[in-house]
Amino acid sequence: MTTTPRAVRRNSRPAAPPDPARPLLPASEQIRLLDPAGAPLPVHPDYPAPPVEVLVELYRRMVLGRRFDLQATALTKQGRLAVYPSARGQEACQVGAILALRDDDWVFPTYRESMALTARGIDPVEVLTLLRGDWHCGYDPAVRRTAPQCTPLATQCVHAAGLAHGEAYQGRDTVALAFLGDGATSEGDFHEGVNFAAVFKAPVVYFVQNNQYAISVPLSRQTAAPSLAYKGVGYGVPSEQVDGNDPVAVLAVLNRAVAHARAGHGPFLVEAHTYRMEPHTNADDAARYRDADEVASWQDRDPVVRLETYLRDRGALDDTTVARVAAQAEEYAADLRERMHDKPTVDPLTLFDHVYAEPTPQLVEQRAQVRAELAADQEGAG
Amino acid sequence: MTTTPRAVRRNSRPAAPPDPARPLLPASEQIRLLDPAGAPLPVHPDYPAPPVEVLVELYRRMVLGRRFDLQATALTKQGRLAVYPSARGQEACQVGAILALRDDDWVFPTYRESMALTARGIDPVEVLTLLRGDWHCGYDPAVRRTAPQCTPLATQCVHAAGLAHGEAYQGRDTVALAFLGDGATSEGDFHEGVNFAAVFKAPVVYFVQNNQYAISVPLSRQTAAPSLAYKGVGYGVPSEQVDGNDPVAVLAVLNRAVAHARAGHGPFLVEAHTYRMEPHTNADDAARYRDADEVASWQDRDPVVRLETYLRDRGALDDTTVARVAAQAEEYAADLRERMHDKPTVDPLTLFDHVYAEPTPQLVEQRAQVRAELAADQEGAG
Amino acid sequence: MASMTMAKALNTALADAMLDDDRVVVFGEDVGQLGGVFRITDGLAARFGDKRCFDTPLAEAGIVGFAVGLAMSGLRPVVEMQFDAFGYPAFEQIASHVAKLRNRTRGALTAPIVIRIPYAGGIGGVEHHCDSSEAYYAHTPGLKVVTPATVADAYSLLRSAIDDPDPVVFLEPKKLYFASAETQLPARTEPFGRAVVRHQGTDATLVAYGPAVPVALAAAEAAQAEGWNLEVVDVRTIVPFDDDTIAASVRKTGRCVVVHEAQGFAGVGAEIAARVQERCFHSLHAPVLRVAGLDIPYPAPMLEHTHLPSVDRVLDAVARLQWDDQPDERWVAA
Amino acid sequence: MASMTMAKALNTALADAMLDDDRVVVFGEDVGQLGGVFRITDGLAARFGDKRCFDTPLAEAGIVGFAVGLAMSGLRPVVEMQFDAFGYPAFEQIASHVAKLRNRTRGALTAPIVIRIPYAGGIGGVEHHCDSSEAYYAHTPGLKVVTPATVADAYSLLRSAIDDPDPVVFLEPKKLYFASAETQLPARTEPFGRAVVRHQGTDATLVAYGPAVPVALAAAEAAQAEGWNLEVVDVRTIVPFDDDTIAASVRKTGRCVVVHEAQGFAGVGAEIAARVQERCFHSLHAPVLRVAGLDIPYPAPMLEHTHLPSVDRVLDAVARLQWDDQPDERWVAA
Ligand SMILES: Cc1ncc(C[n+]2csc(CCOP(=O)(O)OP(=O)(O)O)c2C)c(N)n1
Ligand SMILES: Cc1ncc(C[n+]2csc(CCOP(=O)(O)OP(=O)(O)O)c2C)c(N)n1
Ligand SMILES: [Mg+2]
Ligand SMILES: [Mg+2]
Repeated sequence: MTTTPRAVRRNSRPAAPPDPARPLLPASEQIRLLDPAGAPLPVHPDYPAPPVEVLVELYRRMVLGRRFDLQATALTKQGRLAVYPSARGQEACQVGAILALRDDDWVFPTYRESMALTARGIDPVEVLTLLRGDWHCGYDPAVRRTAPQCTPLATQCVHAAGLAHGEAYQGRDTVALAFLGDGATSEGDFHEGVNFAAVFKAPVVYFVQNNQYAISVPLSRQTAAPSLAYKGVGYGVPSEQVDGNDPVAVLAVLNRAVAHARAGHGPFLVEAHTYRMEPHTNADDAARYRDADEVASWQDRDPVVRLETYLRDRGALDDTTVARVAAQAEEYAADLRERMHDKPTVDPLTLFDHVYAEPTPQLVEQRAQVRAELAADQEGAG
Repeated sequence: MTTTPRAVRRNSRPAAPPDPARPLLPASEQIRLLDPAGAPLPVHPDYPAPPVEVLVELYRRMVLGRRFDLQATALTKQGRLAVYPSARGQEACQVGAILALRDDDWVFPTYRESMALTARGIDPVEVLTLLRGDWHCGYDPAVRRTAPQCTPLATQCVHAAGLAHGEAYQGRDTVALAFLGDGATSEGDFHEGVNFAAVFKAPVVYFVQNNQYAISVPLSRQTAAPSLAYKGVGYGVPSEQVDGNDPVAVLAVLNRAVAHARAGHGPFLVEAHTYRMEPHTNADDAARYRDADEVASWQDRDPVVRLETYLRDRGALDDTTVARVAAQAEEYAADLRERMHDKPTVDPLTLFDHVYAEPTPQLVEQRAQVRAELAADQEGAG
Repeated sequence: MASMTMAKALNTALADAMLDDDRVVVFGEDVGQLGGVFRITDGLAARFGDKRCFDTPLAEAGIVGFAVGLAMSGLRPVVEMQFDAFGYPAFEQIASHVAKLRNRTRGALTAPIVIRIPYAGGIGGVEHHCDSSEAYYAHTPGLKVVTPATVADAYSLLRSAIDDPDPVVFLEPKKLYFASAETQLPARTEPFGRAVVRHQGTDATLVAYGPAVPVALAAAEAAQAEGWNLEVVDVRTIVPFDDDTIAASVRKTGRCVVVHEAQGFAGVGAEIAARVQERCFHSLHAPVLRVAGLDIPYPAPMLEHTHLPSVDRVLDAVARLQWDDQPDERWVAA
Repeated sequence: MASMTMAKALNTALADAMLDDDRVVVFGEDVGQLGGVFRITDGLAARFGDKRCFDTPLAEAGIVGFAVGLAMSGLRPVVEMQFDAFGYPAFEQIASHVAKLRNRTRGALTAPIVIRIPYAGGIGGVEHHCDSSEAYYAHTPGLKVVTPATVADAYSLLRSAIDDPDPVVFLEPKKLYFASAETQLPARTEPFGRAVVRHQGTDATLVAYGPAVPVALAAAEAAQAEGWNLEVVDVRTIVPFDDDTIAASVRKTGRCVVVHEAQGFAGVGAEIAARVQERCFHSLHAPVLRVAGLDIPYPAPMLEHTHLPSVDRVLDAVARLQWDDQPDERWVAA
């Protein structure tokens, strides 16, 4: 029915110019520098392996992190924590991210990043304050350059963009790293945050730990994309996907991402394919939505074992060091156990201290009322 | 410092499999079937030109649309409309989208889609109700299968996903087309809407009219992406970019997008590069943010002229038809002028009629009060 | 009659509604295979198929906006916001679309959507998991706002919500999910727009809703020891609001305390107090007082008991109802 | 003294604040080169550079969340939501982050952010452009909520807001933008937390804020003809709220009508009425009445005058303040 004029048929279309998207797209397969058993793969031209002493330190903190995580789960069973979202299995991501940063860089963690926070050197008791329930944030975020653990999903993506832009605006070369999960990428705030960072060329690394589930919801319900890393190009943001259980690759890719951001090239998006070995939190029943086989299959890619194998094979780790690290981890856990033993006391009147810099007259009134109630209670009790 | 074991060096990395993103990415250049002057370009293998009789109808409705748009602007100057956001220059997009759809498909327009609505055959007076200010939506959206014009930017992207999924769920092969602007792509609801559509494989065409500005804000402040069409791949949604002032290409690309959606392959994202010849609305002062040269340069790509040239060159349009269409347009405008002459009367008590199916006791009370006030006013006046 | 939790009653209401009406679809985060983090949708996906009860991508504006679209196609969406503060990302969709669709289109399109929200505190939840967000919705014309306090109401009000031609924000008091009562389902209690006297009394009226109702009832119990005979009214549906039942009670008792968990300032309690004093001015022997959450962000678990209205705090308010006061002399002179 | 519009006063306040404090940055949609759709940021980009006053991508949660991050880096962001209903997409960022950052971190991080919102109606705007959204913010602990009614206050309150260590939702009554008054800048009026008596009177108190203040003043004017001498109090800062000034006025007059544009149900007027009757119970000769917007979505331009509080509606309410009524006999018997 359509008739095409002859002149047209004769012409041929000009060759397309190189696709501007190419440099932004991730590799079509996960970057991997170790095989699942921990044997090294061929050198990757874009991702040189980090120095071995850094990898040993990565190993050390991963072991400590895992021990901390187990301890926190145990504390939950003993009723010392209200709730605990374990990150067991994600040690490479959580610790790798911290090692890719300077101490004066900023971290934007979620509720799941307890291991990242301990790897950052934050007192584990302060890390657990939120989950123990004595206050919302236990550490000093300004001093630790670590935002309070974020619960409203993906909202931190925008904060990271703002912080990074603010730092750059003030002439500082700070990088911000925002952690998020696979589920959180579906939220509008992820979109807005990455886009703001891209438009303002803010030095942010968006680090998606794709642990395959958002509570019970599998990745296939979050996205139809070939992989989450393909979201970057839509913002003009270079992206990469990495085997999140390969500690060497995670650190290598994040090193590049951080360097990119620090050099003023704007944000970088990294997706790490990993797995949450435990339920979403201790309150979750993972048997309802995934089977033991799946969990077991990831056990074979354990990031701690993998790194240990690699370092041993390279002669960078021996029984003595492994034992020393294990002992350190035990000590760390024992200290935590000890210090978490007693329920902390919190003065109810502090509820009024930080709503505003100065309490409003209404809060002054309410404070007086609560004070009177407490006094009456004590009298009643006394 | 990094030492790489020998074994590794010897291996070479396996060849990467074909990139799964490839089929989702847009062409790196806008699809164009006519050159700026209206001469046909070589046939495009993926985008056959629509039948010529459809193109003549496209031309007719574009001429009517433009005349309507001019009339609406004139009505604003005369104070008959509170405000009018002109779409002059975007006729190919607005009318092309409608011609790509069946009457029983659903359209999700924004405030700027007046020409699309008239092209859909909706009474122009009803199209202008929102802007005249007698009610929020003048037409019957259920009958016209056209959502009320959406002002909160990008929110309609999610509605379209839901509607399309609901139709498919009920066994109907309806397609939903959601209009949005370049600015709206920055909103979280765009992200969430496209993602929902992708995950549920809902038959939606997201049609971005990238007219280069969101009010005063140029595209460079909305995105750092090579083009907005690159957002699709991050959702697993195939995408295309098209010259939005090439009516033949717009219709060809949208035809493919609609066919894709109708065939059950899920959503499709189309970005049309176009230009808003007028200020954002009559209340805007575009001289504050763009210069006359820029506007003039787009004048040369006028979609109506371009299509007319093409159709004349093909012998599908002659002076008689052109004159007949022009006369139709004048008649259309005159009728609109006439019917918009009188200020409509709206009964204030209708304010209470549609808040709920049945008014709450509180509304019944307030209604009685207003009724009493109106009676008192009349008495006072009488 | 069997003992049943509110959670089970809600779950049964959803199942019964799905059975009765093909158009009902249930979706949200984790509501499918997991059955919801509170198990309110437990078994629905298995029973009705994963097309009628399904998980969505993790995006609340998406969930609510998707419901708007589904409603436009003729379905009856029931969606879950996983926790109160996670309804906030959907606020624009709720306030600008769900609430207004009928009005914008003069009834041509409607949004018979139920937005279920586990809300309020008392369960030791971490921040953002314990907000009482009812006032945001109650202040938004076009929404109905409902919150059950009993097991039977949980069932019946949810059925009514799903049947309702208008959007309903259905607020489920988390701390009552696992409270149980002897209940025979399908129970049908009073319709929307009717408050219910849960405890008869003569001396003062306690007006409460949702999680505050058990507190008010406990206070009424405790007050008996102090010689006060308190009436307790359960509001049930904040919108539409039942002025008659509440005003009748206050006219009878002459005194009123409103109790809710949400921070007091500009809360629903303010509306109730304002309405009561408007309607019962000459019957009031004392100002209408409010016992509400403090005007602070919801506290960490270890401090929530200080924040929440307690029996003691309610009794303190009752004690302040000017039992001995003389009226203003200007009154007497008038 | 020169005649000056509120728009100009706000613009000058921004410029002066930027001049005084390097940390102040201004951003939002169209606030840069265009100077904002209401021209409140006119000239700032040219004067202070497009790094200090700039346009962002079109995303309100993004704008507010970006401000949170900038504040964490030590800056003082002043952002604009282009219209009231377009603040809703940012609701989660506002309620869960801006309002709570200080409290969550025990003051280690703060959010001294000003969120400017042109709000309310009366300008013939289409839907979603005329909402009175103050109650949503006022109900959220951690936010301050301010709305000027005079040109001098516009300047002074905005300066105070920018200087304030806490987040301020700064609501600018659109319909007053181009109202002008003789004003000498830099004017400094009363600080946050102080209501101001704008018209002295003895018979009844009208409490109003923002766009309702001129209505209340006009009503006071008109009332004189009917022999009523009305006092008008301008609330100015809804949070923190000035109980003392308002209670003092009502204790003096014995009668009170609260006036605002927002829909009445669970609005700020309810809070004011509840507070006034709590504090002034024995001084009140009549219930506190409210004149508010109807409980409907904001109407289309041609019907907005029916919705909005008018002088007549205020006078009707004043007339209903039971000037002749006898008190309840139980009162007299007490
Ligand atoms: C805005 C918002 N919606 C819902 C929730 C409830 N919620 C907490 S964690 C979670 C799943 C998150 O999944 P993902 O982003 O993949 O992170 P992961 O827990 O797997 O680390 C959900 C739905 C929330 N915290 N915030
Ligand atoms: C959520 C929201 N924020 C802000 C606005 C105000 N506003 C109306 S149109 C507009 C620009 C939209 O630009 P674009 O999406 O490119 O569409 P165009 O007007 O160019 O067709 C803005 C900011 C709005 N309507 N909704
Ligand atoms: Mg996950
Ligand atoms: Mg545009």
